[in-house]
This record gives sequence, C-alpha cells and structure tokens, in this order.
Amino acid sequence: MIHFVLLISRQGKVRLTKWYSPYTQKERSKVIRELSGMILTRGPKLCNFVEWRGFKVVYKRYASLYFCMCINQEDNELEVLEIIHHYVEILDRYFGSVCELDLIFNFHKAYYILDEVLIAGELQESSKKTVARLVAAQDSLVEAAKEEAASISNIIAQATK
Amino acid sequence: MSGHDSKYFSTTKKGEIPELKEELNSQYKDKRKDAVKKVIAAMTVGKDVSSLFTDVLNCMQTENLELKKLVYLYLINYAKSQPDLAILAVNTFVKDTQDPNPLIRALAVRTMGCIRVDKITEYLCDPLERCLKDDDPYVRKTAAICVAKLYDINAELVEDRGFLEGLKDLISDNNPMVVANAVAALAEIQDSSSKPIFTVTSNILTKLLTALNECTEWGQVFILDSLSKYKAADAREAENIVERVTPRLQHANSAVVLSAVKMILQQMELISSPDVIRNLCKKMAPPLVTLLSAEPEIQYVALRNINLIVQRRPTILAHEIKVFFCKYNDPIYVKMEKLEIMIKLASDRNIDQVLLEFKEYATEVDVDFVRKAVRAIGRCAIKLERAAERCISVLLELIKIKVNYVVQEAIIVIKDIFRRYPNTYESIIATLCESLDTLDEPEAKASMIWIIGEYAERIDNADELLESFLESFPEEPAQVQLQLLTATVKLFLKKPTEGPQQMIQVVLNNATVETDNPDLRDRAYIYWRLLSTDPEAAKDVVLAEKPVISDDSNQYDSSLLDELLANIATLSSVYHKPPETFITRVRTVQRTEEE
Amino acid sequence: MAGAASALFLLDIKGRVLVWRDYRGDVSAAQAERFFTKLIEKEGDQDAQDPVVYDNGVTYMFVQHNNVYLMTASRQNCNAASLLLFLHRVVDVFKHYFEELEEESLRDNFVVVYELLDEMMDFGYPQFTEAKILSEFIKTDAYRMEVTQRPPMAVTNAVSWRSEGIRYKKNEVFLDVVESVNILVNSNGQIVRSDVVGALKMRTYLSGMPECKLGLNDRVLLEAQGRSSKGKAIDLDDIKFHQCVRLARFENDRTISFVPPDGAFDLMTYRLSTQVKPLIWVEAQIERHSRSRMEITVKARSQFKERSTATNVEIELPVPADATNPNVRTSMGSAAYAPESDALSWKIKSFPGGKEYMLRAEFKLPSITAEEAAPERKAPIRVKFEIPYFTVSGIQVRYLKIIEKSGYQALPWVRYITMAGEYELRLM
Amino acid sequence: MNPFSSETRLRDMIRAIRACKTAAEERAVVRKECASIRAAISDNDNDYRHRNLAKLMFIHMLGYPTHFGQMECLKLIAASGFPEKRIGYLGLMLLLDERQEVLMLVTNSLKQDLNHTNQYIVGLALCALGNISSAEMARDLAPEVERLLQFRDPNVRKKAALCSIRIIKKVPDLAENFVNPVASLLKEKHHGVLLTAIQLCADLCTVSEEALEYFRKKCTEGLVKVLKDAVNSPYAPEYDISGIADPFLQIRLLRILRILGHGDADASELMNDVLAQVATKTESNKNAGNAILYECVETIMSIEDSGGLRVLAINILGRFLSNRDNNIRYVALNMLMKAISVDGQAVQRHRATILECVKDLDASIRKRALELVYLLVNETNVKPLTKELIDYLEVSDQDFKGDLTAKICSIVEKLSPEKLWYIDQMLKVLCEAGNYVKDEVWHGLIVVITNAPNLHGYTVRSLYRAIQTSGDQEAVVRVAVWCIGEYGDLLVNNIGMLDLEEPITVTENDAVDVIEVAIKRHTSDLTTRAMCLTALLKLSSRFPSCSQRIKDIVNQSKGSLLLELQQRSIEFDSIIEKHKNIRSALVERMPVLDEATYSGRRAGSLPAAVST
Repeated sequence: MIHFVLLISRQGKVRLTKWYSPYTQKERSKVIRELSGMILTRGPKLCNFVEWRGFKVVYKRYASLYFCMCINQEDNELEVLEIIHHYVEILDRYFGSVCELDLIFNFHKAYYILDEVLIAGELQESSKKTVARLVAAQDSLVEAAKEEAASISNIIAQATK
Repeated sequence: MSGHDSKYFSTTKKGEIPELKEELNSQYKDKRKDAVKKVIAAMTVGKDVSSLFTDVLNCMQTENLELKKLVYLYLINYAKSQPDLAILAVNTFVKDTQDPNPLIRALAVRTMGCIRVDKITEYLCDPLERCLKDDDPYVRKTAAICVAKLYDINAELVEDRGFLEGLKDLISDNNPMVVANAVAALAEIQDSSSKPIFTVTSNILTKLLTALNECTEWGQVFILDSLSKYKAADAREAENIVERVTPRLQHANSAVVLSAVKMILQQMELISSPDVIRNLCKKMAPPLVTLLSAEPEIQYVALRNINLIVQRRPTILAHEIKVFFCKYNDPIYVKMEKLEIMIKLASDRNIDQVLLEFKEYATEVDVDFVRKAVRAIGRCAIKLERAAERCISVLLELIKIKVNYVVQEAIIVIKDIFRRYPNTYESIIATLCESLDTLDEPEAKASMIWIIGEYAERIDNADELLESFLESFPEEPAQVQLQLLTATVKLFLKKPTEGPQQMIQVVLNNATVETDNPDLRDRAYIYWRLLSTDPEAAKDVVLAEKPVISDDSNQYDSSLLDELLANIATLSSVYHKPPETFITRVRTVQRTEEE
Repeated sequence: MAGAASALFLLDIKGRVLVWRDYRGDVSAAQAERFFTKLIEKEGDQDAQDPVVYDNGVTYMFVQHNNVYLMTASRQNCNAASLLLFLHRVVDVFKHYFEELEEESLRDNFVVVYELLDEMMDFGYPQFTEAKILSEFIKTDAYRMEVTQRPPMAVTNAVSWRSEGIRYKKNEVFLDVVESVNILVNSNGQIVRSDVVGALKMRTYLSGMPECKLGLNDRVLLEAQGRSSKGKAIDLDDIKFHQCVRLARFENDRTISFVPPDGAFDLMTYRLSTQVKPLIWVEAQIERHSRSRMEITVKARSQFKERSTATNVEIELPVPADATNPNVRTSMGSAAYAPESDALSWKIKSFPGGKEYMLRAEFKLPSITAEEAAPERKAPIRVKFEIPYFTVSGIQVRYLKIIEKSGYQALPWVRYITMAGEYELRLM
Repeated sequence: MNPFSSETRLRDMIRAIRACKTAAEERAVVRKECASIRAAISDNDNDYRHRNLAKLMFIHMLGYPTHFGQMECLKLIAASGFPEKRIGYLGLMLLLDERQEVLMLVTNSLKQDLNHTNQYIVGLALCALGNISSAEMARDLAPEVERLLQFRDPNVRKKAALCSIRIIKKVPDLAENFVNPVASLLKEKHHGVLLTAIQLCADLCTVSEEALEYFRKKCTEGLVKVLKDAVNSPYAPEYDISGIADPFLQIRLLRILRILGHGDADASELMNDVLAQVATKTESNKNAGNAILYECVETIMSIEDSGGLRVLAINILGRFLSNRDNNIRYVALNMLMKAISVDGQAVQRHRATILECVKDLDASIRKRALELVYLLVNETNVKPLTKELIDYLEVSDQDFKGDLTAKICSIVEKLSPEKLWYIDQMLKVLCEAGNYVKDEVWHGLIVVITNAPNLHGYTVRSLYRAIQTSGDQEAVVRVAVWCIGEYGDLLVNNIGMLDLEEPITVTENDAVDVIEVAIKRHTSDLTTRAMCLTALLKLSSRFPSCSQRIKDIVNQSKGSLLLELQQRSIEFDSIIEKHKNIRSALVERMPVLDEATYSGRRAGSLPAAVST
C-alpha cells in the first residue's frame, strides 16, 4: 500500500502531497522535512529507495522534480518505480510535455489525475489512455457547466436590459 | 528505467566541457576571459571541471588582473588534485611576485600560500623572503600571513629558512596593519608548536600597544588577543597596560570590546587595589551592556561570555539585571542565555521583579524556554534564602496550571529546594503528591520518588505511593530504578513494618538477579549486605545527615573559570569548554571526501 | 587562542552552497553542506538554532540575511565575536556592491564575490571590510576598467577608512542626533526596563583630509574645563565610537577628534539608562465574549510636553491568527487589520503632547479550531513614533569644527529627533 | 460556474508566493490571503467559494493552517453542479482527514452522491470515501459501495473495489459482505476492474481466513489462467510497458497467487507451470520486467516446495546480485533475506558479495546488506565476518556507526565461540564506537566478564590499557571503571596472566587515578560518575593504603546537586569513615549473574533481530 505521495522540487519546495494514511499536520511537515533532507542529498547513481521509520520510500527524479512514494517493507519497490513513471507519463500526455510550472499553476489538475491513478493507496488503472479519457470527460463536464452559466447570465443580462 | 526519462521536465545541457575547452583556447582575449568565468561558474555550482586544468593554466599569463584572479582561484581549487600540472604554474607565480604592481605581487604570494602542494611550497620560499621585505606594506602584510600558511604545510621549512625571524622583525614594522598580521601569524604558529617561538616581552608589548591605536579594527582584535597572554610583572605594570587598553572599550566593533575586556580581566588578577578594581568594574559595565544592542549572533557570544565574567566579578553587572529581561523578538537562543544570567544576577533587591519575569516566561509557548524559566525560579529559591518562600509560592501557582511539563520541571527543582532548606517547606509535599501519576519524565519521577523516600516518616501513605512504582520497576530507566531502590531502603529503615519489608524484598530481588545493569546490582547488593550484616549501621549510613546543597554548583570551578576567562570571545568561551575538548587537530590531511 | 576560519560559505535558504572560499583546506564544502542542510531540516524554525554549532571537530558560525546564509567553518579555537561580526560586515560590503544581498545578486556577481572574499579575509583572518575603499580597487563589471589597479593607500594606512584626494565643490556635513527609546512594560503595567540609545549619524561631503572636532554638552568634559553648567550638561553612560575617532585622545581629555569617512556613517552611539517616563502610554482591555467573538478596547496617551508632537505613531495590537472581519472605531487616526503580523495596526499621523485617544475593535473567530492548536505566542503591544526637535537626554551639539589644510569653510547642519526603539507593552 | 473561472486570481496568488525570497515574506503573503478568505467565508460569498478553496488547498500544501476553510468543502459538495462537487471533494480530501469530526457532516452528501445518476459524481464520492473514510463512515456507507461493485460502468466498479479496501481495513468484520461480489469481478476482462478486484481479494484474504479459503477453492484456477493469458497475450499498446503486457496486472496476479499458494500444496501445484513460464520468459533488461521477476521469485519462495522452481528463483537472484544497477542489487539483497530460510546454502555462496555491499557507498544498500550479514553469520564464519565488520567500523560513516555497532555486538554475543575472543572483540568495538552502543551491550559485556573467572585479570588489564587510549568513549570508561573497582587487586598484582599477555606495572594509586580522572572529566555523565563512586568504595577496601585519598575524592560529591551522586557520596563516606569493620564485607566480589538466566531474559525481551 502507498501511504503517501510527495512531489518535491530540487529546491525542497513541495509541489504535491497526498496522504492515504492519517498523519497530523505536524507529522506531515516533519515527514516532508525529513524526507527531503534524505532524498535531495542522495547522489545520482545510488538506488532509488530509502528506508525510513520502518517503511520504504521509493523516489525518482525527473529533472528538477522528485516523485516520492512511501510503501510498506514488503511491497515491490520496482513496481512502485513503474507506478511513478506511469503517473508521470499521464501527466506528460495531459499537459503536453509537462514542466514544473504546469504542476505549480495547475496543481489541482495534477491531483485530479492522481485520483484517477490511485485510490486508498492502491493502483486503480493500468491504461494511460483510460485515465486520460476519464479526466478529459470530467474536464468537459466542467466546461459545459461554464458555458451554460455564461449563456444564462447572458440571457439574464438580455432580459434585464 | 533510465534512458527514456530525460525527456520529462528537463532541459539538460550536454557537451559543456569540450565547448569550454575550445573557448579557453580561443585566440581572442575576451572569449578566453569569458570562458574562464564559465569554468569558475561551473566550479561554483559543484561541477567537476578539473579536466580543464592545463587549458585554464594557459590563461594565467595575462596582464588582466581580473582574469589572473580567476585563474588563481581555479588553481587553489584544483592544484591539490593535479599536483604535477600545478608545477607548471610556478614560473608565472614567481614572476608575478616581482611584478611592479604591489597588488599583483601580493596576489601571487597570497595564492601560492593557498596551494597546498608540497612541491610548490619549495618555490614559494624565495619570493616570500623578498615579499617580507617588500617596500609596499600591502605586500608585507600579505607575506606575514603567508608565513603562517607555509608553517601549516611545512613547519620545518619555515624554521630552516628563518621566516620566523623575518616575521618577528615585522613586529617592529612602521605599518600597523603589517604588525597586526605578523602578530596573528606568530600567535597561530606558537599555538601549533610545542617550542617557544613567540612570547610577548615587555618590549613587544610596548610596540603592540602603540600599533593598537592605529591599525584596523580586525588588527586590533589580533593584537589584543595575543596580548591577553602577557603576564605583567607587577600590579603597576598591569595598571599601566589596562590604562592603555581601556579606551578600546569605546570602540564600535564589539569584537574589539570583548577582546579588550578579556585583556583587562586578565590584568586585573594582578591588581590588588580595591579602588582600581572598583573603578575598572565600573568602566566595563556599560560596554558589556551595550553589547546587548548588537546583532543577535553577537549578543549570543556576548551573553555566553558575560555568564563567565559575572562568575568571577559579580559586581560588574550587579545593577544591570534589567537589560537581561527578554524581549518578544529575541531569538530563543538569546532568551535562554539571558535567563541563565538573570539567575546569576538575581539578588534580594531585585528578586521580586525577576520573579515576575520568570512567571511571564513560564507561560510562554516555547517548551524549552518555559522549562528553563521554571527551573530558574527554583534556582533562585536555592540561591536567595530570603526569597525562597516567594519563589516556592510562584512554583506552586505554576503547578496549579497543570501543564504537564511545567509540573515535572517544578518537581525537579523543588527536590533541590528541599535539600537546600531542610525541614522548612515540607508542607507542600501533599500538593506535589497530587501530580504523582502524571509524571512521565525520568528526572521528575526520580525526584518525586526521592521526596517520598526522604520524607517517608511524614507521609502517611508513603509505602502506598512507592508501591505504585514497584510494578513497573523492570521497565523504568536506571535513574528511576536507583531512586526507587534507595527510597525503599529508607522507607524500610524508617518504618520496618510488614509492608515495607515485603517491598524491600521485591526491590532487592528486582535490582539484583532480575537485572543486568551492573551498577544497579552493585548498589542493591551493597544495601542488601548492609541491611543483613548490621541494620543499625545501615541506618547510620543511609539516613546520614546531608550537607545542605548550595547554588555554587552552577558555577565553574576556579581553574576551569580561569581558563575560560582567558579565552573570552573565543569558541572556548562560547562552549564553556577548554579548547582541547573540541579541537581535534586534523592538520592538512583531509579525510577522503567523495564528490 | 589564535585561530581563524577554515572556509567561508554563502548558502541558499535550504543550506546549499552558492559560493564558498576555502582558506585552509581542512573543511570541505560537501561536509559543510551536509551538516548545514541537516541542521536546517531538523529545526523547522531557524531562529531556534544557536548561531555557533559544533559538529565532528568543526565549529560552524552563521548569520542569515534575506535568503542567504553566511557561514564560517573552523577547526580552531577562533575568535567567535570577531568572525560573527565579520560576517555581518561582509553583508554590508555586499550590500554596498549589489544594492541588496540575496541569492540572485550573489549568483549574478560571483566573480566579484570571489575577489572580495579573497581581499576581505586571508587564511581565515579578517583583513579589510571598508566597502568604500574596497570599491576603489575591486570593481563590478560595469565599472571595470582595463587600467591596472593598485591597492589604495587606505588599505594599509592608519586612516584605513578614507582615501586621499576627495573633492567636493560644496563642503557640507549633516549631523542627525537620533535617540531611540526602548521600553518594556509587564502585564501588571509596571515599567520593567527602559533606556535610551542615541546615535550621532553623520553624512560628510568634505574635500581632502579634514580634521574634525565635535563638542557636546558632556558633563565630564564641561566640568573638566571648569565650566559650571547648570542643567545643560548631560551624562552619557556608554559611548561607542566609530573607528575613526581617536579613542586614546578621548580617554585623555574627552575630546572627540577624527578624520571622517566619506559619506554616511555613525560617528558615535551612547546609552542613557536613567528611567524615562514612557512617552506614549497604551492600555488595552480584551474581552472574549464567546469562542467566536472578541472585543478590544485601547487607550493611548501622550506623556510629553504639549509643545512637542509625535508623528507617524503606529500602535500594533496583537490579535489571534485566525481572526475575521475586524470592526474598528477610533477617536483619532485609522486602524487596519494587518494579518501578516497577526495584529491590528492603529496609525495616528500627528499626536500632540498631553492627549488621549481611544480605539475599540471587535473580531470574529472561526468555530472550527486548528488541529493540535499550538498555544499562540503572547505578542506584546508595540508602538512606533517619532518626535522631531526633541531629545530625551537633552544632548546638544555645541560645535563641530572642521579643519582642512586648504582652509575651506564647512558648516554643519544638525537635527534632533526621538523615536521609539523596542517599545513593548505586554498584554494581560 | 467553473471553479477556476477566476483563475487569474489563483495564479496571481501563486505568483506572489513564488516571488517571496524568504519564509517570512511568504508567511506574510499567505496570512494576508487567508485573512481575505476568512472575510469572504464570513460573508458567505458564493461566487468565489470555489476559487478561495483552491487557494486554500495551495496554502495548505505549503503547510499553513486552513482549518477555517473546512466547512467550505462541505458547502461545495452539497451544491448541485459537477464543477462545485469536483473541487469540493478535492478540498475535502486535502484539507481534512479521517480524524476530523467535521468529516462526519459529509456522510449524507456522500450517500446521495453515491446514488447519483451521473457516474462521474459517483466516482468523486467513491474516491473521497476510499481516501479518507473513517471507520464510522465506512460502516454507514458500505452497503452503497457494495452495490456499486456491480455498477454498469467498469470505471465505477474499479473505484468501488478500491474503496472497499479502505472499508474492510477500517471495519474488518464487513469483509464477508464483499467476498461474493469480488469473486465475480475476478472474471472480468477490464484491466482496471481486474487489477482492483485482485487487490481487494488480497486484502480480504489478510483480514479473513474464511475469505482466503473461499478464494483458494474457487478462484485459484481462474487466476492462474488469467496470468497465463496475460503472459502470452499479443501486443496491446494500451497496456504495454517496454514490451511487457500490463506488468501491474501480472505483479498483482503473482501476489495473489502467492497468498493462495502459501501453505497449500494443491493450490501451489496449480500455479507451478505459469510461475516457471514467468520466471523464464520475462525479459530482464528493463525495470518492468525485473519488477515482475522480483515478484515471481518471492512467490516461488513462499508457496509450497517445488525444487525445480526454486532453482530458477535462485538463479534469478544470482543474476540480480551481480547486476550493476543499484536498484536491482538492492532488491536482490531483499530477496536473499527471504531466500535464506528456504535455501541457506545458496545464499551463503554470495557471502563475499554481500559483505562488499555492507561497505557500499549507498546507505540504503549498506543497511540492507548489514541485515543480511546478520542472518548469514554462523559458528563457522563468525570470526572472519566479525573481523571484516570491525575493520570497517573504523572507516564507516558517522551515521552508520550506530547500526553497525549494534549488529556487530549482536553477532558477537550470539555466536562467540569462546569468551576470550568475545571480550577482545567487544573491547575493540567499544574503543572504536563506545559512544554509539546501547546500554544493554555494555551491561551484557560485564555479565560475560563476570562469568569468566579465569579472564578477570586479563580483562581488567586490557581495560586499563583501553581507557588510556579511548577515554573519550563513554562505554569503555564505564566498563573499565566497573572492572577496576571489582578486580583492582588483580590489576595491580598481575594476577591471572595469560600467556599472550605483556605484564604491566600498575600501582594502586595508578588505578585510583583512572577513576578520579573519569569522575572529574567534564564529559562524564551521571551514570559514569555514579559508577566511579561505587568503584572507589570497592577500592577503598581493596587498597587500604589509598583509603584516605579515596575518601577525599568521594567527599567532593557530598554537596552535589545530582541526587544519586550526593546520596552515594554521603553513604560511602560514612562507610569508609565510620564502618570500616563491615566495609570489606559490603564490597566483596559481587555475586555473578547467571549467564543462562541473563541470556534467557534477553531472548525473551528482545524481538528477533530480523528485519527491523
């Protein structure tokens, strides 16, 4: 089970956090501090796993961003690396050559996508295409509502002219 | 997994090094300069550009000072990893030390000293010899420091080439900055050598005191620091020296002030006239107080030092306690030190106000600070007999707020108050016992257990209270176990009834065969043997009269204090530890560092 | 006790090395960075960390400025006061060079930074930190000339803060006497501490090498000169001088004589520890009506002579961090909620002596409390103000003589002002 | 009403925050923003609610309190439109977690949304419930979720499956309700559904023995077939990862087979073939393939014995261990830990490689390898292995010394062939890293020393030497102080010399010196000083000529603020001064703690050292 997902930039800034197990606010900041200290200082050739408080944290660096997932001792570290990559590829498709700024200004979209990939700390979907389709469908629901609202306000505007 | 990831989020540059190599060898001066800048930039962000060594070296021979500085900087960084190539730089270095421009001469000699490659040091000697006698003081002051550099790399060479004498000559130099650097260099060399190399004679003293008036603020610090080791012949000389140094107390640079204070305190040891002493104390107070308006980091150093100074000369700041009251925005490290000094300066005269402050602090949010404030109240009680009662009533007020860590901290100090004023405040024991089951810190638990054992005859249910701890005996930390052991023995000796008898059996068993802690076992066996061989003797031993504790336990013993005071302004005075406890000589040999 | 820094580091806000200068080769950047990033990570709140830290044989000392840490590492028993102060001076020098010292300015100017680090410190010993003089021979790119520079005489001169050959068409000196009143009032309304810190701030625009002499109504001096001076003379507790002032001379006959640096500097500071009546007195009453509503009533009173007027008065009243919708009424001035400092800020442009003003404010609080709500720090009420043409001490500049061999005349302009320093009144 | 229709303002805020140079600046910007949001909330501002919530989420991510905005999530969720609900649920999941009481207020909205006609709204509700549900909510809403396992759209079914995992973890006794629905999901073709159903199945098996039995009986065969199909499936771009068809599915299948096969020969038998196929056919040049192989080896190691398969697995292990990729080496060490109980010999063959891994640059690998070495060590290899580790202790990282020391001590203690060797090794460790050892280590050492009467003299002399060179290691000082107190007579008289020993000359005063130095050392802590006092009492009896000097030292602690020191000092002073007659009886050799009792207790109180 994935206990939490963290996205930390090389500068130590938090870009996304998702907690599937309960941690208090205080613990959360402590976890983030501890892990960024451990992970950001690791050299490039070292393995992508760090042992931490009886858990394992699998991380992978993409340019300036570190994607981290915390899992149980007995979970498959190599698979989690694939899950991270799976998520990154979906992000890349969605944003079209994703960059850090996309994730900063559209952080909510990164969360929406993550919610189509993981629930309860488990993998939900192995098809990137399906995820993309589901996110797009929901985006267009929002678009439709927006247009409708615009036209209603138009009508009201017309009527009250 | 790798290979196909780089396309995400990335903009990586490739082939940086070859590109730089090409630019470094460009025929255009500006391009070369830019390239060297790029190399230094890469070096700065931690990239390994050592492979460009020869190419950068080629840019060394230049009229352009800026470029030269950059190349030198590069050399300092990589010479060690490329000692054979670094030799190639020697010629230019030597040439530069003869340049008509003093800036370049100094730069060359300064840089060569930073290149810690044995083979280069040999070539350094001749130029250094020249530079020590250079016409330009800027070059001489640089050369003076260079001798210390060389000594660090190869002490023998320095001695053989007579540089120490050269350095000593510079003490008589007509330029104060040169004198100051020479003194700094000599002091450092002396520090790392067991041979007597540099001692301040009265002749040197005079020269240095003269230079003191004219050199830069940093130079003044070097001079004052090395002079503070000077042992005056008698009180008169000491007074003379002090007179020359006191004006420094008015300097705006707080390091100069602290070093002057150090020197004055040293000389004061020789002065016996109470008037002079009083006068000096009066003079030192205002500058010490003003240090508290400096930057917080400086305040911190000042406070650590003031802590030492008031241990030796309490009168200096006796009337200044208010300046140590904490301000809202003081960093916590400043607050903690202020508290420490407030305790030391607390007196019958000011205790009421001090207590109000402590009480205020004890309701702050920073846990460590609150704890320290609570403890401070207790320490004042111990220190000031007449104020003890007021202190205790404040502690009881705080206990009533029922913040767990405040209660525990209070119990710890109250135990000390009991030992300071036996048979005076035991009436509050009942209040303390109310908090018994909330204690979870070993020291607080141990304190409470001690209180119960010590006053077992006055606490009706002492046996019940102690018994409640027995069950968890094996899991308790050693500190608590030891107190439980002693308290039970006391209880048994005071009330040798059935209950305590059983308890003592349980405890002794737990503390001997049921534990592997050798110290606890020893302690238990000794009690056991004592109780079984001679119960009367046991009473005499265990319940023996205790000397009353005093508050000087917070003071350093005199020899340590001497040493720390001699080290005012230095790290030793910040740590309150003699230098040898934290200085580990690693000298040039650096531990192998990756990267 | 000799000792010096092994290296000097400029680090970013996360503790990573931006630029460093190795002076002794016995502390590596990797080692320092590893230590320092860990230190920062451990302490969520950087204020909590002592500025002097020991790790594995090395002492690190650091100060922070904006988003940059300046840190020395040392393996010896070096002079901590001197090195920490040196770091602050390095900040000043960088500020002089780059306007503002921050990560970006260091990155943009790393070549000059290296040059300065080389000049300001040698083998870990502080050497020279006069920004004005440094900038005569270490130039930023914009002013770099191809002519070879030489070290200015001042670098090694007894007068290390002023270069020869300064010329002004009009020779002028401005002297501001600024007194800051520091006060601490405890929650019982008692003044527990008060003092006045004064500074003589000078700006000199003088040609050549002027010799200056300053005369104050210093009681010690006047009495020594046998002038009876009723009421006019004052006692200055602790005087600190800029390094240009001849200390020995002052010690001898209380004469303040000096060759001033060019431009702005603090000639002297002094302290007055006599208790002063708080110039502005503030009282606050707080009522919590329920979990979700609170009310503050504040009275502010000026306790100085009516002929003086305090200007730019700002009274900062602490409020809970999650307060909502302040509803404020004042009898004078305006008040605004300043969430960035968890306070209500009451501003009164002009506050004549002997007046009293009122403020009443009401806040709403959210019904849901913060998770594991840490007790809030008990901030005091803080007050800022300025009172022009007035000093608490009564200090007076009797004369400022300027003598230069060319014999020009330069008249000093003197101003007096009193302002609030650390002015804190603790709340109940 | 797009929740982000006024996106510019959110962007502006993010920009403003990004422009801050220091934490203090950022705090100021955030606080101002929060204040205006609080004002809007208090005005019950509908238009900007979604935008404010988005801002709060960003602020929350930076670690600032946002409790005042929690109710806003509920309001948005209760709105009718999808856009409001979408942002409302996101806020709910980010700003709240299962511990907040406010969360209960959302149960009703959730229930409605789980029954909504719009499948995406159902999806949002399932997702929220799956991520932050409390036990109470799980109980209340389980029937809804159970029903949704049969929803028409597979994407809702898969969400319901994962949501069920959260429910049965919170309320295990609900497990049985889910068994039947899951069994039918396992027959589906949709990968998402299959993936999540298998996961749910695995979790059901861990909470319910009955569920396990049921699935073992009914589903093993089917799942084997699914795996076979997956392995042999033709290229399907949608699920392909570097040439492998849906590794996520394969891994989950291998995992569920492991659970079903464990302890059941029949079930294991059923999966033999397919496991062999996976083990031999999977490409091992990409991470995805290795992830499958890793999972497969674990399954082979866990299910009931089949010699042939095990050989395959061990071979894969060997290949992994010699891989240059650190990730692969790391998981290889992991697998070796599990393989050790199955085939110890095979693992022993890799000992040299593993030992090298202990010294690896990578802390993660070092730690794994050290755990493994601990399991590998036995009577025959303990000496060389210990030597290697102690040698390495000298040069190892500060951070690693604690772990390393603990393991060495544990090994030496467990497998020491003779006492002399044990004592020598422990002294080496203490001298090198005495500040890193835990109390039980030096306690244990003293137990062993006391139980070896013929070595008392040798040990106390060795310690006398050790404290001269390693006086800065607290544990060395303590053990030395104790032994000198107890065996001081053997020290000064060179009693019990071993052949290998060099004689040394130590006077009674020299011995007392050592204790005096230790008690006065600035860095000595309370325990060490207290031990010094006891040692001094013992020596006052063993060395009567030093009695006065010892009394003086003891006396110095009489006014100590430290309780223990004061009490001891007073008692011991009284004994030395007034009760000489009984003194020697009090401090005669201390009864020895029976080693068997001791180690028995040790074994009982300490959990097995494996995989901590």
